[in-house]
Amino acid sequence: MSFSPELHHWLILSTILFSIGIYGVLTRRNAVGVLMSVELLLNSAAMNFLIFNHYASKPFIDGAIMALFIIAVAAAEAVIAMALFVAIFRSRKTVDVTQINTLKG
Amino acid sequence: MLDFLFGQLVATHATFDVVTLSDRTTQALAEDPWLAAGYALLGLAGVGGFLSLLGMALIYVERKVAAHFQCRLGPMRVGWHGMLQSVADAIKLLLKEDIIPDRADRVLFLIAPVFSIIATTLGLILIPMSPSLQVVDLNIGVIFISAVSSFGVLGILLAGWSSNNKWSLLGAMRAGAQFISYEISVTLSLLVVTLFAGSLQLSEIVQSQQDGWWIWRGHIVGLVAFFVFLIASTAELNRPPFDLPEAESELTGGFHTEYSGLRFSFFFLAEFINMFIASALAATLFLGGWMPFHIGGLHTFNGLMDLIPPGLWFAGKTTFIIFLIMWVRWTFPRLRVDQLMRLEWKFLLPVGFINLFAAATLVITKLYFFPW
Amino acid sequence: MSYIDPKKSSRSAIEVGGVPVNIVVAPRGATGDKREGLLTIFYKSVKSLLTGMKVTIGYLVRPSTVVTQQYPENRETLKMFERFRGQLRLVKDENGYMNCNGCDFCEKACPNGSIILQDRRNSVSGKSELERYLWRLDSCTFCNACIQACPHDALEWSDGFEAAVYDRRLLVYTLNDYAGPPVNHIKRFKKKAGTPEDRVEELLATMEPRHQYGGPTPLSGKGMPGVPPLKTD
Amino acid sequence: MDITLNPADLTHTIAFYTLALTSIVAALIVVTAKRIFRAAVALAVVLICGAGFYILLNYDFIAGVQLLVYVGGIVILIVFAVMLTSSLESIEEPPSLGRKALGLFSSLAFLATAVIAFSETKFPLSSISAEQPKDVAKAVGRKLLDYGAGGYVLPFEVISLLLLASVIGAIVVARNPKRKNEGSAT
Repeated sequence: MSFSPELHHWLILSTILFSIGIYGVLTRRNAVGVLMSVELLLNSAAMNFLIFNHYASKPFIDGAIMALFIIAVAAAEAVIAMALFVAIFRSRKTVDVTQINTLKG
Repeated sequence: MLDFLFGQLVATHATFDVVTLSDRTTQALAEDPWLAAGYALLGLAGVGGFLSLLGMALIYVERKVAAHFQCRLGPMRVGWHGMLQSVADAIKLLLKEDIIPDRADRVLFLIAPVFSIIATTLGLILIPMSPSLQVVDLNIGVIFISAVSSFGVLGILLAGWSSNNKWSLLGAMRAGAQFISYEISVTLSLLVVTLFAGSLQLSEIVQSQQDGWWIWRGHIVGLVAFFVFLIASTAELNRPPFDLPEAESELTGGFHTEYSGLRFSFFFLAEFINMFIASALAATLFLGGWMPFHIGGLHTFNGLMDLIPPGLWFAGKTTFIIFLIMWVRWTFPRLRVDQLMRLEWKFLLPVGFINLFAAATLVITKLYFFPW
Repeated sequence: MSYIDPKKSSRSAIEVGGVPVNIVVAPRGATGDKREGLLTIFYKSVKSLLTGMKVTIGYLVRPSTVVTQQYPENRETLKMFERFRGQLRLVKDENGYMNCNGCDFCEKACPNGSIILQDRRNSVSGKSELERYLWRLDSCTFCNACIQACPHDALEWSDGFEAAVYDRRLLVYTLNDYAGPPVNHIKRFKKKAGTPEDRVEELLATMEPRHQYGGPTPLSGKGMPGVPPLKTD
Repeated sequence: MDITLNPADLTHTIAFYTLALTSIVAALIVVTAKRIFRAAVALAVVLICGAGFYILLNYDFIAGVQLLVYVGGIVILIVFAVMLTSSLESIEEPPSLGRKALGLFSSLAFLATAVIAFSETKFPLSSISAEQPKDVAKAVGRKLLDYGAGGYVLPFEVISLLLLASVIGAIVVARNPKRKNEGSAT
């Protein structure tokens, strides 16, 4: 057994980060916290693209481009989410996701 | 005959081969890890020493220049013409009590200055000061330098938040808004030079200016990019006339109101070294860095210019831009917040985009001065 | 050039404390100027910025504009300005005789009671004259009222600004060097008496020396260590 | 145990494990910290470690972009959102036990499934002799603007549209509707 990082080391690392993100999405009460957990998910997904690019298709660069796209999408998402939080906070004075349930029937 | 002589001189004197400290470290790593560690340690010590010495020198220069702009003399007591005033101030700051506010968020309060100083150090190690004086030469240098500068503002935001003080918070929010806005303009004008040089590596950008600096090879476009860069990076540095985050008449010091002693000196040092980095970057990208003043084709003239060592060229250009920034600081009054934002979003941003477009056209049509 | 276009401005009236007040609101941009184009604004702003920078660099390159005084070093050559109000002082002529005859005008003019003046009657001439002129620097605001009030031009400002002391009581000065007749008494005495020189001598003999800190102190308290005790009478 | 003593490899391994440990600890802080601002700082640390991973994988351009966009943009935006919506004293209540259990179960289930899937799958690894493009930035740029087969110019344009739309949308959403009346009054 070798300790130097191989493909499965990398994959396990990104999976751990992803599952931590899942935990955060499900348990966080603060909406900004949920957004941060989503960023964790996106980050580990981008990492996975790069890992597979590095180990499975080294001469090509498509995985890196996917990572770039993920970063761009994450930026767009963060902008929208922040605008929503500010708007919600202005009307509700809270960003606790368990209390923002006006749409619930 | 003369031309030949200087041609020889150029060949012997100006062999611009780039050997950075990190290259040496990587080379040594393959042979002897201890040597590599030694090099790394040397680099760290060098950067640390350079950082503090440069900071003190800049503070002294700033005080002197400010004084003479305002019909004063500035520090005159400690040492000849107050040369050792910064040393005395540094010792005083080191000996002062380190105060942490009672209701502050201790952890964040303590790490905020560290963020700032680390960002500054990371920026400093990328600057090519002469062919052989550059600690790291990354091939994504331009992107990296604008990326690490954002750590600094993260430190400012941390400091403002964790101080638990309304002025600090306001200052930090202003700093964040200002930084995010002006970062766009800085990046746009960096992209112009990247387009011209065809590389993100700082040493290659310097090499590409062998026949003429980009500020005048890229004629109007280069000039506009240079001025946009100067204005936007002055705003990013939180220096007057854009010093709203620490506007002392409104916020009593902004984000560093609650800091004292060593931690305050970290912020202070980071601010001054950031000014050096911005100036050095402007010199490197637009004024040719350590590259002497060359006019393509004129070998005699170029040979004469090569007699001045490249380190001196770099120092001269950087000093000039630092002086320019100080000059602006002690001339203009502070902007209002809405004026600041209007300047960026309604003036600098459109100008930057149009300029980038013009630069792309210029690169495709090869309409530089001296296109060879 | 009309500054406010009366047709475009809105008028209204409000009542403030029973008094009607007309309010005219000038419309925006109604100052009679044309709205400027973008390039004009750009040109003007750049020009004004450059003008400012020219002014400041002018100061930088001319060291003669520096106004800072290197104070303790240039103590010998330092000259204060003509109108500088350092400390109050009694005017003296070349013989050392003062103009003040103790008429009390300055004491009455002083808005915060910084001047305390005691007079006495001269035994030879029978005229009133100055016994002791006390001036409290600690409560003086340098308002110049005493000098304006003086009918004999007996007071003036000196340029001595080094008034720092360790004890507040040392800021109470006796301004007169001697208690005795002012210079115009002496002159008049000479003229009137005509011959006897010894009478003038007699008049001058009534002078008593006074010390700078020799007066009664209005502040209570014992002497502080290291400070010589004030003589009070 | 077979730790290869090639110094370059050794530093690589040490860097990997250090970064992995740091990023996992920081990620745990992100999802559990009671003070939301500390979570934001921990998120910054995770993302910086991510840039470190990309450098270990030889994608330094992507690492630079990660630092520039994620740390320089998104984290600062998040910090802004935190500053606008909470104060230093506000401490988040811990989630209820049921919610915690649900979260823990889902994440562990995902972890287990994924790890089992990894160990079962045989990935078609590229040969050792395969070489990465020398200048990643250049290769990415060429590929992004390539409109032939395998080019990404259409997604690239779509992404730029998405960013534009999100910027405009954010302004529309975050604008204070009351401001309009005030504006006409003055």
